[in-house]
Amino acid sequence: MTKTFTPARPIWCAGCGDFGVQQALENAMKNLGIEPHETVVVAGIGCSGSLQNNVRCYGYHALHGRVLPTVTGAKLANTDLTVIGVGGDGDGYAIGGGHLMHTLKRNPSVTYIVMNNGTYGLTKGQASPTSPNGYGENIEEDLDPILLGMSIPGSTFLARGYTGQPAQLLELTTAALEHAENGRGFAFLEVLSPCVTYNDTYREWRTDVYDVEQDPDYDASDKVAAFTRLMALRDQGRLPIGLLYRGERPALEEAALNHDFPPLALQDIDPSKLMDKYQQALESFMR
Amino acid sequence: MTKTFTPARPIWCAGCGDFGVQQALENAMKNLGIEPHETVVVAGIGCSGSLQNNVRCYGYHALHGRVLPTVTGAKLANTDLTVIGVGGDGDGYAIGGGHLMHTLKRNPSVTYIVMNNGTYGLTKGQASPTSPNGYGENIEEDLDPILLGMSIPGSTFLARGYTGQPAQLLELTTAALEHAENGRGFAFLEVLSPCVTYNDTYREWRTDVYDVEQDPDYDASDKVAAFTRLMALRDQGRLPIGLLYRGERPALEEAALNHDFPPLALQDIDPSKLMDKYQQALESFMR
Amino acid sequence: MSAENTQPDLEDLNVIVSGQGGDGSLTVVNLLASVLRQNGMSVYTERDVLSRIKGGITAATLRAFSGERFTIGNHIDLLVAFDIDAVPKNRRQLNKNSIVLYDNSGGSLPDGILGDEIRAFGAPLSRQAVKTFRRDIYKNSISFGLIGRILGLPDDTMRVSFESRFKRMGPQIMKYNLDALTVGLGLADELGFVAGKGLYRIQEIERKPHMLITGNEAMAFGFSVAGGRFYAGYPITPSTDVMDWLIKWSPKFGGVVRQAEDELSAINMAIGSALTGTRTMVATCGPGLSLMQEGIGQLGMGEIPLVIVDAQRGGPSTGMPTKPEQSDLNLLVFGGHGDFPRIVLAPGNPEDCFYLTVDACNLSQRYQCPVFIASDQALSQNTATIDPLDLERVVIDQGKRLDADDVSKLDTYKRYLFTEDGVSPYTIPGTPDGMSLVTGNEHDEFGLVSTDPVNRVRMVDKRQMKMKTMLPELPRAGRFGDLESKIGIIGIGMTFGVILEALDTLADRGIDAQYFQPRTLWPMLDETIEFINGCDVVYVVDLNAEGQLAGLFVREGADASRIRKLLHYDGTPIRSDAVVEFVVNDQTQALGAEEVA
Amino acid sequence: MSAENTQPDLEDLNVIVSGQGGDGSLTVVNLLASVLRQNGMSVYTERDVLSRIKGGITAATLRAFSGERFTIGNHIDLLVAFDIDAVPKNRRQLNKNSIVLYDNSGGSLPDGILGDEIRAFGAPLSRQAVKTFRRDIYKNSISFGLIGRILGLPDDTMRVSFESRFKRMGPQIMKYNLDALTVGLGLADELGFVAGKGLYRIQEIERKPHMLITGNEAMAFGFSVAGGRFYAGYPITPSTDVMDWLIKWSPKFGGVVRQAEDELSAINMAIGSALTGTRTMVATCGPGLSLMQEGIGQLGMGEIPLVIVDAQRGGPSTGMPTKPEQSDLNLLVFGGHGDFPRIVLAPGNPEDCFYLTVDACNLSQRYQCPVFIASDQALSQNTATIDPLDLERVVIDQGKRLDADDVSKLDTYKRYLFTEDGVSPYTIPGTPDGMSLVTGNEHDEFGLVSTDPVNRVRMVDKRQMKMKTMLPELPRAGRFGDLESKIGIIGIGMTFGVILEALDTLADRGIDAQYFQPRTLWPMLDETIEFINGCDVVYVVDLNAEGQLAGLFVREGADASRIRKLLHYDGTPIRSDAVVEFVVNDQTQALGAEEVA
Ligand SMILES: Cc1ncc(C[n+]2csc(CCOP(=O)(O)OP(=O)(O)O)c2C)c(N)n1
Ligand SMILES: Cc1ncc(C[n+]2csc(CCOP(=O)(O)OP(=O)(O)O)c2C)c(N)n1
Ligand code: SF4
Ligand code: SF4
Ligand SMILES: [Mg+2]
Ligand SMILES: [Mg+2]
Repeated sequence: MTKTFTPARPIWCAGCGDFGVQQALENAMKNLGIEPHETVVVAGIGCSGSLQNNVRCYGYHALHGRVLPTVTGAKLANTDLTVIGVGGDGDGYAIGGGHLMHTLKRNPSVTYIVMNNGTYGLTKGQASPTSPNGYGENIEEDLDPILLGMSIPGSTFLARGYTGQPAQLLELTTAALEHAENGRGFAFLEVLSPCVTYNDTYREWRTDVYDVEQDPDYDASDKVAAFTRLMALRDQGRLPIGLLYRGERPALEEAALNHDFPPLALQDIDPSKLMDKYQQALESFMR
Repeated sequence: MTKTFTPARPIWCAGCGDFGVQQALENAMKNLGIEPHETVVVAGIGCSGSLQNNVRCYGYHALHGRVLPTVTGAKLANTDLTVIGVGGDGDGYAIGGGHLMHTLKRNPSVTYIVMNNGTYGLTKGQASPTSPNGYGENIEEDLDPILLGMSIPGSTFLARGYTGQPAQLLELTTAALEHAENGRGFAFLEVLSPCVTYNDTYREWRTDVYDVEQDPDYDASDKVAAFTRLMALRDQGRLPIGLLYRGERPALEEAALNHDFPPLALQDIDPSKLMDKYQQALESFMR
Repeated sequence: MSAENTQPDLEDLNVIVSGQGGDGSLTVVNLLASVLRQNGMSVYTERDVLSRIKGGITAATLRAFSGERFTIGNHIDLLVAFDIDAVPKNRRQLNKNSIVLYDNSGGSLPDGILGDEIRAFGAPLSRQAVKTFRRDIYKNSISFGLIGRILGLPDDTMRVSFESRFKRMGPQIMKYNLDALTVGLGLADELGFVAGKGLYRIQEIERKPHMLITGNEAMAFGFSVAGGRFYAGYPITPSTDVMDWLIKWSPKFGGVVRQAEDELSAINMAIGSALTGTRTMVATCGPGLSLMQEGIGQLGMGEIPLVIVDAQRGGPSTGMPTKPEQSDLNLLVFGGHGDFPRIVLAPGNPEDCFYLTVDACNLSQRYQCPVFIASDQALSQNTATIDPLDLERVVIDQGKRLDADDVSKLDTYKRYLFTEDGVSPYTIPGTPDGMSLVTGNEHDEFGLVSTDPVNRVRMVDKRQMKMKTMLPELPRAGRFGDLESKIGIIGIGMTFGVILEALDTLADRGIDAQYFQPRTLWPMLDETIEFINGCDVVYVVDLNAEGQLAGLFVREGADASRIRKLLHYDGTPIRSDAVVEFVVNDQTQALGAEEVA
Repeated sequence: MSAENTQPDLEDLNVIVSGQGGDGSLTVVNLLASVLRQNGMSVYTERDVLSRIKGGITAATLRAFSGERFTIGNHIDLLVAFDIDAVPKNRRQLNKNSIVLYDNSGGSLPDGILGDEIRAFGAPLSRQAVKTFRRDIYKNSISFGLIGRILGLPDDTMRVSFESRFKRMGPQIMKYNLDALTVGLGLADELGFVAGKGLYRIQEIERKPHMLITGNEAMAFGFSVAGGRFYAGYPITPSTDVMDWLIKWSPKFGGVVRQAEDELSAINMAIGSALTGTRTMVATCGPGLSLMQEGIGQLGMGEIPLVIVDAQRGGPSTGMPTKPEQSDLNLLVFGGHGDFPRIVLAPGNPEDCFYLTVDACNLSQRYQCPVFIASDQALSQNTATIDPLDLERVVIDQGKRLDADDVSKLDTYKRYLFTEDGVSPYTIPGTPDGMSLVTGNEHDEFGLVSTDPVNRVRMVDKRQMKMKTMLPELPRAGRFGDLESKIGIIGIGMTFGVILEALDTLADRGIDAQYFQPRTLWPMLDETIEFINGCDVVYVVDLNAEGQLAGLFVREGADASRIRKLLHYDGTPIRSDAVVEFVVNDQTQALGAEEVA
């Protein structure tokens, strides 16, 4: 077997939640039999944005905040690939916030895992969009990206996990990957992944999380009901986890591509293959 | 009186909704007695982004999509000013989408009026984030920025008007300006403003709009109830107009500024004025 | 030529149609272009619009000629004005032989607007349109009757071309337009423009097959034939036509076009696609290019291939969205923070646009770096007649791509392998055992983050080395005129056609110059510096205020004392007379100086 | 000096403390710095960290000296290694007089890692810390006992400084740390480092008042004293400290700091603030600068004043976030599409940072354009000792600002009035009858959109004119060394201190050179080109791979044949021996060549 890069040892602080995210991802991939060489992990910039170095598959370290356009492009260009985006809350909700909104709207069949630690870990603890009012210099209310996702028509999979509950996290990660693998669209999984160095929320979150999967009344297929419940939980200071919404909508690649052709990346682009069509285009200029 | 620029004649196509938006804005300003020289209108890029040229006050033509950071900076720098952002749906929801989310979250006391025509007017009719699925090449569901606003903690004023209902539009514009003038935070007013050239929706919208102010059951002070109702109306193909949500949260400038000082722009910055404090800072380096 | 027929053959005709935005000037010009093409002429058209949808004086200009020209001429033979304001606005381009036809529905042309020599004719175009058809827009077809008669087009030819043009729009519209043409012919009669007595003798020449195409279309087409399959864009004038053409055609070739939410998204979608090995392109202009700077640096560091079209417009900032300029050159060459390799190509006409885009696709994958195509509003949007493109010339070269077989033969696969030529072999995702890490951080050969100083230097050198090894393969300059002359002219993009015409005029006026058209701007080729330093004087036609093109040359070793900068940045397309005048003045001064010495 | 005391006075000491990220190397260095400062020494500290929070070998280096130096020395006197890996990593900087102190808790230093001459001592720092205090981090304070003894610090001095340092942290922590110090002194006894028998004779010199400050802090402070009141930023190494300092201090001056959601937002918030007349600044580095390009062009076109700090780091793209480089120069000078005026200043030490930031604030409002401050990671983050800044020197000049009174005296107020110097008077919103339109589109004098070619040329020329009229006011170069010498050296930013030290060494080695420190990079000043063309040879210390600084000079008229580029881009801070070696080699070769000829 040809030797390629040896996955790196994680560079996270001992106790960082991101270890758990990586583990869940690797296990979910294994369980689903997703081939490493058919997988691309696209990571943002941040502590979280080093996960791709640690996993055996194709990896790409994107620009800060640009995970989502990148995975969208990669998926459209080669629908045979399993495309997974990972990154931090700063990466995904601050600088990348606009892309999140538009990717939810577009619904490409990719998985996106945000390691939400409510801080900018790598740049040493500034407030992120999910930092609570009062964290450091922060004077803004914390954003709930799942609520945001509920407000975007087109969103099809919204979930939240917690690294303190690894079994559920594995399930959610698996479900997210499956959603995307099955061409059902964009699987957005936020993981509460504490930063022990700058925002050690393990204790808080342990008591704050609220597992909707334990709640028989929670209906993850009804956006309005889910939104209502999530808002109520928020008011109670609870952090809902579990599969929070799943819906149906044609995936982007379904609607966008010409399915008479193989995936773009795999087409034989020798001009002779399509010479008649090129000729037709040429003639359109001759009229 | 010193002569300054003569407001331009609008360059919009005859029948463009933006005429109505301008009129409402000018009248609202007049009604509220807002002084032109204490007002800055910051406009985006697009057909809508020429409004500032037509109004007598300070005007700034921002970069495409950057109206909201600009007005935030202007307001923080001089809280004495009335700061009004205007722009299009492409400007505000596509390239500017991330800023919208964060400005709602921040809640600066500025007014933001989006002339939503469901298209990119100035660049000749491409789909915008609010274009319906099927408009031109569009294969995405249309975004509802008001719903988005509901999902953002910190939002305090969400309204939608329609140029086909000018009386209400004037009221809503007035209410938005008042919200900001009274330091209650960010007043977001989306106006359905048809583009007669590329997306002539006058007829459609006339029947689709649903005035919540006529609905005694509509509670604009309850986010969850409002969200629920708006989602239901959306399913019915209706376009809710009126004051859709109003809430309370400290405005950004309240929380961010040191109120022992006058507005930043009006401070006397001669170093002698604060020499003791500068000296103190200097000494902090001498320890 | 018989005595009674003093009409010359039509050899070079310049017509401008101007009015309020929305008046349909472009329609008239397009119609005229298609008629004249039927008659075997080459045509070149230009539009002058405003960054607004309706209103303001806009214009469309057509040049028809029997040879090959890629520019509008220095003066206008016929000005058609749908709005009286269009007359003074275009006066500068008229000369004593010019004819003005204007819509006098709103009144006659005030005295003194035109010199006495210029013949001006008023006709109630709009009034007739509204009266007869209840729609102002029919003034276009009405005007056409007058225009045809003035030029000498047989009435039948006009009718036939109307029929073929409006066929697709249904019988009703066809009828109205033919009727409008008849109204126009009637007005022509009234004004004494009799059939067969026009300005020119228009003969049916045999029509050679040719294409009428813009630079934007040619780039989009070239990209497609070169196997380009993913295009991400965000609308911006004057680049949007690239997207428009691809939206229409790319799916037929199996490709896809995505309109992103902004340029940051566009270039990062493009990066995602490029990572899969798919040939990918974006097109934009200044504001978008500025927003893409971070992505461009990422291409450099990550060694990711991408073709980036910049259809330059008046800057800085939002500037003048519809006006031609070449003031992004510095940004193209020096943009992005840090040092990284890049290629900047500069086509001069649509044919060049096509083939250079093909080259760009190949170079981007061979050298795994961003390849820019520096166009400008005029080159991108003006239509020109070119010989049919030779699709057989298109050869695909994806560089050092490894497939599964290749990989299986390796002991170790390293995405950023140190090699002598600086180019590392690459796999695409999906290739078994070809896993790699691609990153914008400094990295080791495997793509793992590294700040080791020794590795750092080797990696930087490896990337910079590509700029050297690519040199022999980069597109060479076009050379025109008297190749022995010590008087050189340099210009790129839209100035190509302008300088070629200037060469002819200069030759007529006794100055034999040569034109060097650099087709690779960066890395700077030796041939360019050698050309400059081998001339006595080189006129650099620089469509910007700062002399950006000349600045590049000097930085790279050109002798500044030989360079004269012709800076043009008023937002109008430069014409050949500006070049001629500049050269002649300078040469005369030089002569003068010599005589004194 | 008595016979029994062979200890030299402490004149120049370089100590590196290195370990795993999180080991607290910086704490030890800071403590040492404060002790040595108490003893009247000047200090300079540098940190070498990785772009990760914990782990990997990082280091902090301290230089203490009796004179003035703005760089770390060429070799290290004492290496303190908390991790054995830190020893080989720093070996290159050791020489035969160096001492190594390492933590042997995990085992002894393998043989052969160091040359025989170098004295290495192991002590169980971590083991002792965990044993005694149950927390590894106390190894810092333990090590300090050893370090102090090695250097010759009296035990009492150490204790006193511990007391003052830990006072604020409560009695418990103070006690633990003092105990740890005692443990360290015990270990020192075991190793034979006896009190009073250290390397140096450390005398209490009279302590002159001075500041210990980084470039980032100095820029933030300069901005504040110059009346800067609005700062918008987005965290990015190595610029974040600017924001951190301002978060702490600016509110006390009535100012505000906003952390934006990204750099696009940051620069546009800044624009919003600047439009109100508030003095405004942003700080970032490469990736952020790339993202700000569109905003920067807007400043140019709209004539909006803003100060932009670029703390350059290893590029391109994400590059090497914590490493110094100067490879954004091209982007600073040529970034943004289109032609527009800008100023690029280049400070060389924290004092320079302070005063040039004040200048930047004034220039930005006088000339209504972006003013960049080109810093680099080392200049921005290293701490240096400087004389107390003279706050009285700070003078505010807001340029042609009109208040209500001024406006009322005008017939007409035009925001973009054509003036001879290119600078138009401006009002701020709130001024009655001072209404204006500010725009990124080309515009007429009132700010109304215009594409009129005549207006266009005048507007471009007006803006470009500012680049001329500002010339006399731009900060002039620093000149050092033998001002008659025909051997020149040029460098900016962190190379300031390096070149100054190199000058001394070169002089010692018989080469008298002069150092020209350009403090204005753009527009290029005549003095710079004249300096280069007046020398026989000029060594340009260019911290990038492409020779960006040299390229600028050549473009602007410098004779390329006189320039030798010393390119340094391995991510390490350059040291003076690299400069010395480069110059000496080149001079020797030149001499050799002359001898042959
Ligand atoms: C354009 C740009 N701006 C800023 C940075 C600096 N930066 C690196 S990581 C980061 C934020 C990290 O926060 P988050 O995404 O939450 O990741 P975490 O470290 O918490 O996992 C920032 C601002 C950058 N790399 N690029
Ligand atoms: C960075 C950048 N990208 C693209 C453009 C081109 N552009 C101008 S206006 C516009 C969209 C206009 O749409 P919208 O905001 O809805 O305004 P409307 O014209 O419909 O009022 C675009 C894409 C630009 N000016 N700047
Ligand atoms: S700083 Fe926080 S987010 Fe980063 S590795 Fe450490 S614990 Fe994890
Ligand atoms: S194109 Fe549409 S949006 Fe623009 S001015 Fe005309 S009607 Fe209004
Ligand atoms: Mg985070
Ligand atoms: Mg719109």
